[in-house]
Amino acid sequence: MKKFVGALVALLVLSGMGAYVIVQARSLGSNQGYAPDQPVAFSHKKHAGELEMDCQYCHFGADKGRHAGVPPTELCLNCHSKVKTNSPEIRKLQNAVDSGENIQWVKVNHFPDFAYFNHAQHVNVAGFDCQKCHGPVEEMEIYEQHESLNMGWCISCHRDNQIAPPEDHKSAAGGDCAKCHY
Amino acid sequence: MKKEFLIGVFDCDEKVLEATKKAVDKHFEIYDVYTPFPVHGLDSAMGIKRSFLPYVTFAAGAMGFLIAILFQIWTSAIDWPTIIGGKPFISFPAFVPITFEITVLLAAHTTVAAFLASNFLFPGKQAMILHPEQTCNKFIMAFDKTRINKEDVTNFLNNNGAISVEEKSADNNCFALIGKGE
Amino acid sequence: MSDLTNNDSCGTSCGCADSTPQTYWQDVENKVLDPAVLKAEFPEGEYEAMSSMKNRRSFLKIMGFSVSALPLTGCVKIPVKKALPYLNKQPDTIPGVANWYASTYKDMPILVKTREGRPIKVEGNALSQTTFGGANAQAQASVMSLYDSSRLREPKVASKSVEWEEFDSQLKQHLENSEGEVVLVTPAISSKSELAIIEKFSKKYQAKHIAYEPVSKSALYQANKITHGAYTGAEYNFENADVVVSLGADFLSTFGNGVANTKGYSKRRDAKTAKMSKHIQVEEVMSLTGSNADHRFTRSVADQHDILLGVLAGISSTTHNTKAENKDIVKIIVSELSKANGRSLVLAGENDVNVQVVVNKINTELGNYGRTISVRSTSFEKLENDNEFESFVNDLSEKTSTVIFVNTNPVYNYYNSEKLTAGLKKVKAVVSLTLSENETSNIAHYVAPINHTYESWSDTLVSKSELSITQPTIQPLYGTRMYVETLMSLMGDNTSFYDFMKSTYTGSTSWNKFLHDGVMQSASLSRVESPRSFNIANYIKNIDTKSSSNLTLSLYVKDGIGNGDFGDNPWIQEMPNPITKATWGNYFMVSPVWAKENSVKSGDILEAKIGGTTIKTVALVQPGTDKNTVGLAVGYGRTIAGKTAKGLGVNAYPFMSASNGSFTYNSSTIELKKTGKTGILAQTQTHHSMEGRDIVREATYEEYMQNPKAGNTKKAKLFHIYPEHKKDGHQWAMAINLSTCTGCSSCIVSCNAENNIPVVGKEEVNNRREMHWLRLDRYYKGDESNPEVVHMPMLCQHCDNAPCENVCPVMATLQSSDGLNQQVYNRCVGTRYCANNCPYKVRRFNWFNYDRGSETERMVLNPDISTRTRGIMEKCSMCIQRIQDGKLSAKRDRKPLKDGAIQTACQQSCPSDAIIFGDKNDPNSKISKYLAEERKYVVLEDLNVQPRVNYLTKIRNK
Amino acid sequence: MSGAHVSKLRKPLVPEDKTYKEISHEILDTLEEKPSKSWLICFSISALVLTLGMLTIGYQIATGIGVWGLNKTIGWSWDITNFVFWVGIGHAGTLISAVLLIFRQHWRTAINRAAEAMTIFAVACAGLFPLIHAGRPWLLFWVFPYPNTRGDLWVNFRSPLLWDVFAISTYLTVSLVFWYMGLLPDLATVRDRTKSAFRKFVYGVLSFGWNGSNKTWHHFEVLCLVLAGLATPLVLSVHTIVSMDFATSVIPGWHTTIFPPYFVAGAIFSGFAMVLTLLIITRKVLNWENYITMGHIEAMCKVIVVTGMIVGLAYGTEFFIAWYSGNEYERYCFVNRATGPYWWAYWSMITCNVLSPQFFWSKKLRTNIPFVFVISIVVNIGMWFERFVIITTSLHRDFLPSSWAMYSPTWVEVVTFIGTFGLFFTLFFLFIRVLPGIAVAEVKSVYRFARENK
Repeated sequence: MKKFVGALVALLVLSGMGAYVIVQARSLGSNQGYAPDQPVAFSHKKHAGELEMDCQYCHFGADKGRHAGVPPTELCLNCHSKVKTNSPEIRKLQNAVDSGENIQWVKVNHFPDFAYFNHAQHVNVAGFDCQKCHGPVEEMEIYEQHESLNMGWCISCHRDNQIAPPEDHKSAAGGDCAKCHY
Repeated sequence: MKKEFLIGVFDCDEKVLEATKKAVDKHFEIYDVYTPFPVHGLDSAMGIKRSFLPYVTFAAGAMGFLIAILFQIWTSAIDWPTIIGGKPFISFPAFVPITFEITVLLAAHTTVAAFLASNFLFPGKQAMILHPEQTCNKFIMAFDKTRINKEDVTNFLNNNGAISVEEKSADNNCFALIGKGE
Repeated sequence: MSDLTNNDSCGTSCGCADSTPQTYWQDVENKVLDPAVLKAEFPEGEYEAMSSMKNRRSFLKIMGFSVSALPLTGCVKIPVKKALPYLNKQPDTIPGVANWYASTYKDMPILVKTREGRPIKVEGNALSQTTFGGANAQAQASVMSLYDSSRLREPKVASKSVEWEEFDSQLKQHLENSEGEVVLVTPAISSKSELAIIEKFSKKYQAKHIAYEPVSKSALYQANKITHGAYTGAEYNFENADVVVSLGADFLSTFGNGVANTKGYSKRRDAKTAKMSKHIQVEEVMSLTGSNADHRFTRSVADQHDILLGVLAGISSTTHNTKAENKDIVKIIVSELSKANGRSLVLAGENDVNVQVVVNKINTELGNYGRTISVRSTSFEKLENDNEFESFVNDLSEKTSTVIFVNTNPVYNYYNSEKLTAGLKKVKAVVSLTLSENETSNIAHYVAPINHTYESWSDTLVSKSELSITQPTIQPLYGTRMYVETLMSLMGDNTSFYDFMKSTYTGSTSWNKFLHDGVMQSASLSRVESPRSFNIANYIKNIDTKSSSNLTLSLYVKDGIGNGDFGDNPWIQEMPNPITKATWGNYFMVSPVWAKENSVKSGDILEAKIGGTTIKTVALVQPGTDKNTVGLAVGYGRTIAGKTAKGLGVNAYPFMSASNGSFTYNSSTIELKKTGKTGILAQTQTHHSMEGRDIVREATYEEYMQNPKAGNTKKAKLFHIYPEHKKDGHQWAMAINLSTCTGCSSCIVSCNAENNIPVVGKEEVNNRREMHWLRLDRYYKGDESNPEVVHMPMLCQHCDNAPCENVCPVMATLQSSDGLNQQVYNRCVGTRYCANNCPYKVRRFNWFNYDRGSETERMVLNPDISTRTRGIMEKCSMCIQRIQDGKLSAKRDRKPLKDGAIQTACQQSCPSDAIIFGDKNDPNSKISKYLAEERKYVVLEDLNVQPRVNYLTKIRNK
Repeated sequence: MSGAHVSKLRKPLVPEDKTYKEISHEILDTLEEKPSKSWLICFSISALVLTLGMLTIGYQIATGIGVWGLNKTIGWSWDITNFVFWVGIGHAGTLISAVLLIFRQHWRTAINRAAEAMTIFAVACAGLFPLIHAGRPWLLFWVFPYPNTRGDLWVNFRSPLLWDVFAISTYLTVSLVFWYMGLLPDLATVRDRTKSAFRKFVYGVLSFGWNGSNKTWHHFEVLCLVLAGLATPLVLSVHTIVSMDFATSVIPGWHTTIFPPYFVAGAIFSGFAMVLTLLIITRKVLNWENYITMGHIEAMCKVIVVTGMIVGLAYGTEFFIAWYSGNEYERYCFVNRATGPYWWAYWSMITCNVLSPQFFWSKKLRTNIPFVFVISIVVNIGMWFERFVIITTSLHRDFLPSSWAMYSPTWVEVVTFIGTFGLFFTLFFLFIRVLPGIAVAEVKSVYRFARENK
C-alpha cells in the first residue's frame, strides 16, 4: 500500500512539475506587462483618457499604413507651443525640435521582423479599436504592453475573427502563414 | 531490517532443479532460488505463476496506438488543419508509421518499467546477496528460517546435492548502497 | 552609432571564399536588429525622408541617427529598443507606405519606389509611349549602384580630398587663367537642359564638346547623315514589321533601345494576338536576339557582308556574286523580304559606315522608311562621334589647357589607352567628373564625384517624340553633385540646375504634369528626314567579303554589363548571361567545331595572342559560334574600380580599332592555345540539352494556324486518390508565354531587388549555389553549330499537390488558401528535404549568411520582406507582399480587387509581357483567358503535382 | 563440471570444457585488469579521430552547411548517405538478439551483446547526421510536437523525416533498454566478483540490485521475449521508414516501392558485415576464440551471402522496373547510374555487394579469417556506395536538365564521416573495457547445449 501511495505522490509531483514547465515555457519570450520609463513623462491617461483625444491624431499612420508610428515631435508642439509650455517635460520637446536632437522613446510593443503586421489592415479594414490589442490605453499613466503579442495570441484572434471581408474581396485568408510571414 | 535465512549452495543447475522439485513435493516453503543464469524449468518447479508482463505490454501498446492515432488526427485535422501537398487533413496512410512507432515505444518502455517495478529493481538498489558466488557459479536455494524446520531442511539439502548448507542473515535494506542505510 | 558596432559583433563571418568580403547579417529572429532594416521596419526612426521635392534634408544626417538595441542590464529579457520619431512632420511620408516617383534610367522612363526616403525598386513607367512600362535588367539593378559604397565621396585635387568650394575655385581659376583648348568629353547626351548648360559652358570657356561611347553606334549615325542628312539614330517600329532581318544586330538587348524594341517585337511574336513576324538573324556569335530568331545562321562577319550585298543585289539593281555557302541564306532573305514590301526591317549591328549605308539602302528600296523605320533629327541630342574622339586623341598636346571627362572612362575603354594617357600627360589639367574612381580619374588632376541618376534632375529624350523626366528620389548619399551643377558652378553660376530646368518648361501645369507623369509626348521635338540620293557603289566597294581562314576576335557587348558601366553592380554580375548562363566575368566564346579540333573544353584557360598582346582567360564552348570567330565581351578587366568589378575578367577594349571613321570591334586576328590549366566559369546551367524531354513544347506557326493545339497534344491521364481541397476565393495562377519570352533576364534582377535575394559571388555560383528564385532555363536543340534555342523562365510552380510540402517535418512549407505554396522562413530548420523533392529544383538554400554589403548598401533591401539567414530554405513567393498589398489597398478602398492590380515583380519588369499573373477563379481575368488557351500546358504534368504556373507553347515562325 | 559428453550431431556452442566460473573469469577478467597496451592505442586513436570529427562539426555549425559540397540540386549527399549507412549497420545487433532469440538460435548468445552494443553506437552515429545536416540544428527541437506559444503549431505528420525522428528515437531507446536489461545479470556478476570498492559501488548502482532471484529471472525471460517480439517488427520498421525518406518522394531513382524490403535486406547485410569485422578483432584481442567460434563466423558469412543476393536481386529488379515502367525519367536515372558521371560509384557498389559475398559459398574461404575480415569490410564499403548511389546520383540528374549538377565532398564532410568512426570505436572500446562484452549469463545457459553432464 505504501508503495502505491509513494508512486502516486511521485507521479503527482512529476506531473505538477511538467505542467509548471509547460506553463512557464509557453510564456517564454513574452514581454507582457513591459512598461519602461519613457524619456518624457507622457501620460496616455491624460491625453487619450481625460482629454479624449483620438488615437489617430498622433498615431496617424495606423489608418493608412503598416506602422502606427510615434508622432513627430513637432506634432506635440501643435498644442504644446501654447499649452503648459513651462512644464519641464514639455520643454524637452521644444528643446528637441530646436536642437535637432531627437527624443529617444523606448519601444514597448516589439514585433520580430519575420512577422509582418500592418496597422491599416486591422484598424481601417477590420475596423478594430486600438484597445483590442493595446488594452485600455486611456487608463494607462505609463504605457505598457498589454498583450503577450506572441504568435498564439495573434492566431487565436485570427481564428475567432475570420474576418468577413466585403462581398467582392473573397478570401480573408485569415489563417495562412503567408499572411504574416514572408 | 535483518532477515535470517537457511541456504543450500549447489554447484550445478540440474541438481538445484531436482532439489527444488523435491522440496516443493515435500512442502518446504522455498523463499527463493538464486541462480547465475535462468535455469530452464526452475520457475515452474518453484510454482511461480505466469508473468503478467505480456498483459502490460498489450495494454501499453493499445494505449500507444490510440494516443498516437488520435493525437495525429487531432493536430492535423482538428486543432489546426493545414493543407499539405494537397493531401486530406486526415491522411491515414501517412499516420501509420508514427502510430506503429509510438505503439512499440510505449509498449516496450512500459513493459520494462513494469518489470523493474514489479521486481523492485532500480539503479543503486542494494542487492540482497546470500552467497558471494550466487551470480557467478553457485546456485542458492534459500529458505526463510522463521518459516521452516531448520533440521529437516538442512538434511534435505545435504541429501539432495547441496555442496554446503549455511545460515545467513541478510540485510534486505535495498537503499543501503546509496547511503540511506542504517 | 554605438548600435552599429553592436551589430557587427552579432554577425557571423562567412567562410565562402570570394573576392567580396563577407560580413554580417541579422538572423530573422535576432532581436538585435541591423539599422538599415530597422529603418524600414520601425520607421519611427528619425531619418528624414526625401518625401517631397521641397522638403529635402541632408541624407547624411540620417546616417547619424541612432537606434539602440542594448540589452537590459541584469535581467536580460528583451533588448531595449529606441523608437525615434521624425522631428518634423514629413508631408507625403507615411511610415511603411511606399512613394513612387517618375524618373528615367538611361533611355527608359521608370518609376522609382521609395520607402521612408530610400529608393528600393525600379519599375517601368507604363505611361511611356516608348517603352510602355518595360525596364531592362540594368534599370532594375541601377538602384543597387546608387548605394554602391565604392562611389566617390568628395572632390579631389591632386589626389587630396578638398571641399567643394575649394575644388570649384581652384578649377575655375585654372579655366579662367589657362591658355589653350578646353575639351569636354561626355557620354552621348539626349537631355535638353543638360545640353543647354553644356552649351553655355562651351561658350564661356570656348570648350569643345565631344560625346564618346566605348560601344559606339557612330557609323549608323554617319550612315544616316549620308542617306538622310541627319547625324542621328534610326527608330524602329518592330510592331509593323512582318519580316525582320538582322545581320549581327542584337536589337532586343544591346543595339538601340532594347526595351522599346522588345515591346514592339514581342507584340508580333504571340501567334494568338497578331500575325506573327518572321525573324531572320545572321551573326557570328550567339546573341540574345539571335536566340529568338525563327531562322538563325551562324556566319562570320565577312560572310555577313557577303549576304548583305547579296540581299541588296536581290532587291535592287546592283549586282553581287554571292559565295556558294551563303546563296541559300540570301535566297531565303530575299524571298521573305520581297513578300513583305514596306513591312520589313533590315538591321546590321556592325559599326561600319559602309555596311550601315547599304542597310539604309536596302530599307529604302523596300520602302520601309516611314513604316517600320524612321530617321528624325533633333537638336536635343549630342551623339557619340568616333571621328571626333579620334582626332581629339590625336590632337592632345601642350596646347590643350583642360580636358574634362564627364562620366566617361576612356583610359579604360579606349582601344589605344597608352596613346591617350600619353596625350593627357601633356595636357595642363585633366578633370574627371565621375561616380566612382576609375582608370581615367586615376590620372586626372581634378576629380569630383557626380550624382547617381536617382539623385539627379534631368530631362531625357527617350524617343524622338518623348521626353522623360529624371527627378531625384533621395538626397545625394555621399555629398556628391550633379555634373551640370559642377559645370554651372565653374561658370560662376550658383543657381540650381533644377530651377534652370524648370524654367524651360513654361506654365506650371505642364511642369507639374510632366513631373507627375514622368513623360511628355510631343511631335515637335524632332523632324522627320526623308531619304536623299547618294552613290551606293562607293560604299559597296569598301565592304570586305573575303573570309579569313584565321581565327578572328569578335568583341561583343554582354547583356547587363553593357560597356562595363555595370561592372560594380553585384546583381548584374550575378545575373546569368541569357545565352551562356555564365556569371561574373568574361571568357573566350569558341565554337564547338573549333573546340573539338583543338580538344578544348569549357573552363580550360586559353592563352590568346592578339597583335602583340597576350591575354589569358577561360574558354566557353558556345554552340552557334562561327568556327573562325572567337567572342569576347567588353566591360571587364577593370584595374581601378570598386570591389565588385576590380580584377574580374580581361579587358577586351584594347582589341578594338578604328577604321572608316568609326570604331571596329571585330577585325583582330587572334591565336589561341591551351595552357593546360582550368579556371572558374561560374555558370548557372551546365547541361544544355533537354534530353528529348517534354519540358518546352513547341510548334511552328504553320502548324499552329492549322491546329492551335499543335505541339501541345500530350495529355497525361491524371487521377486523384484523395478528394481535392476546395478552392474558392482568390486562386492565384501564372502563365508564361514562351513565344514572347526573349530570355532578357530583366525578371531575374527585378526579382532580386524585390525579394532581397542575396548575391553569393563567383565561387558560390560555380558551386551551383546561386540564390535566384527565378531562373531562365536555356536549352539548345539540333545542330551544335547553329542550334535552336528556347528560354524558359522557371520559378516555384506553386503546386497544389506540392511534393515539397509533404516532406517538411516542421510544416515550414504549406499551401495557402489562395493556392500559393508558402515558405515560412522563421519556421524552417533547413533539412533541405523540400529542395530535394522539388521536381523543378526551384528552392534555394542559404548555405551561409550572405554578405549584404555595407550599411548604406543594405538600404536597398525591401523592408517588407525578411532577409533570410543561413540554414533557411527560400523560394519564389509569387510576390506575396504585393498580393497582400494589393488586397489591402482594395479593401481600404472598399472596392473589389481589380484584375491586374497585383503584378508580380517579374511580370512587371517583363518587356515582352510574357508573364501573366492573376486570379484564376475570376472568369474575366486575363489569366483565366490564358489558362483557357489551347497552347497552355504545365511542365511535368504527369507527376500530377498540379502546378499553378502554366506555360504557353513556343511558336516559331519557321 | 568435468567430463562433458559431446553430441555427435551438433557441435557445442562453447567448444572447450569449462566451469561456469572459468567462463565468468575469461569473459569478465578484462574489466578487472589494467587496460592492455593494444587497447590503449586503439582507444587513443579512436578518441583522437572523434575529437577531430567533433571539432569539424563545430566548425560546420558555426559557419554553415555551405562548408559541405552540396548545392541547389544536390541537397543531401554524404550526410544522409552516412546516416543510412550507420542506421543500416545498427540493424544487425537487434536482429541477432531479437529475431534469433525468437527463433531460439542459441549460437547468438556469444555475439548478441557486442552486436547490440554496436547497434546502439551505430544508431548514435547515424542520429548525429540528421542533427548536423539541418541548416539550423539549434532549432531541431521543433520536430517534436510539444505544446507551444505559436497557437500550438504542431508538426507535419506526413513527413517521412518526422517518421524518421520517431522511428530512430524509438529504435534507439528500445534497443538501449533491451541491451541494458540483458546487461543486468552480468553487471551483478561483475559487482559480486570484483574486489575493488569503487567498482563494487559503480556496478552496484548499475546492476539495479540484481541478485539472481528466480522470481526475477522468470519475469526477466518473459521481458526479453516481449522486447524481442517488439524489437523484431521495430527493426524492420526502422529501415522501412528510412527507405520511405526516398520511396515517398517524386525523384526518379527514389520513388520506388521496392525500397523497404531492399533497404532492410541491405541493412542486415551491412550489419552482419560490421558485426563480423568487429568480432574478428575482438575475439583476437580479448582471446575469446572459445566463445566466438568459427561456427559463428560461418553462420554470419552465410547470412551475408543470402542478404547479399537479396540486395543483388533488388538492384536487378530496380533496373528492370525502371525499364518496364516506360517512364523516361526513371529509365534515364538508372542508365545514368551505370553509365553517367558517377558510374564508378555504381560499379563499386555492384562489385562489393553482389560479387564479393559470392566467395563465401566456399567453405575454405569462409573459414579463412583474414579473408572473411577483408570481405566484411568490402561489403561495408559497398553498402556505403549503395546509399551514395541512391542519394547522390538520383539527385544530381532529375527532371529538368537545366538543374543538373555535380557533387564532390569537401574535407569537412570527409572528416565528419571519419569522425563518426571515431565515435563508434571510442564507444565500442569503452564498452569492451567496462561492460561485459559477452552475455555471460546467456553463455552459461547454453553451455550445456549439445553437451551432457555425467
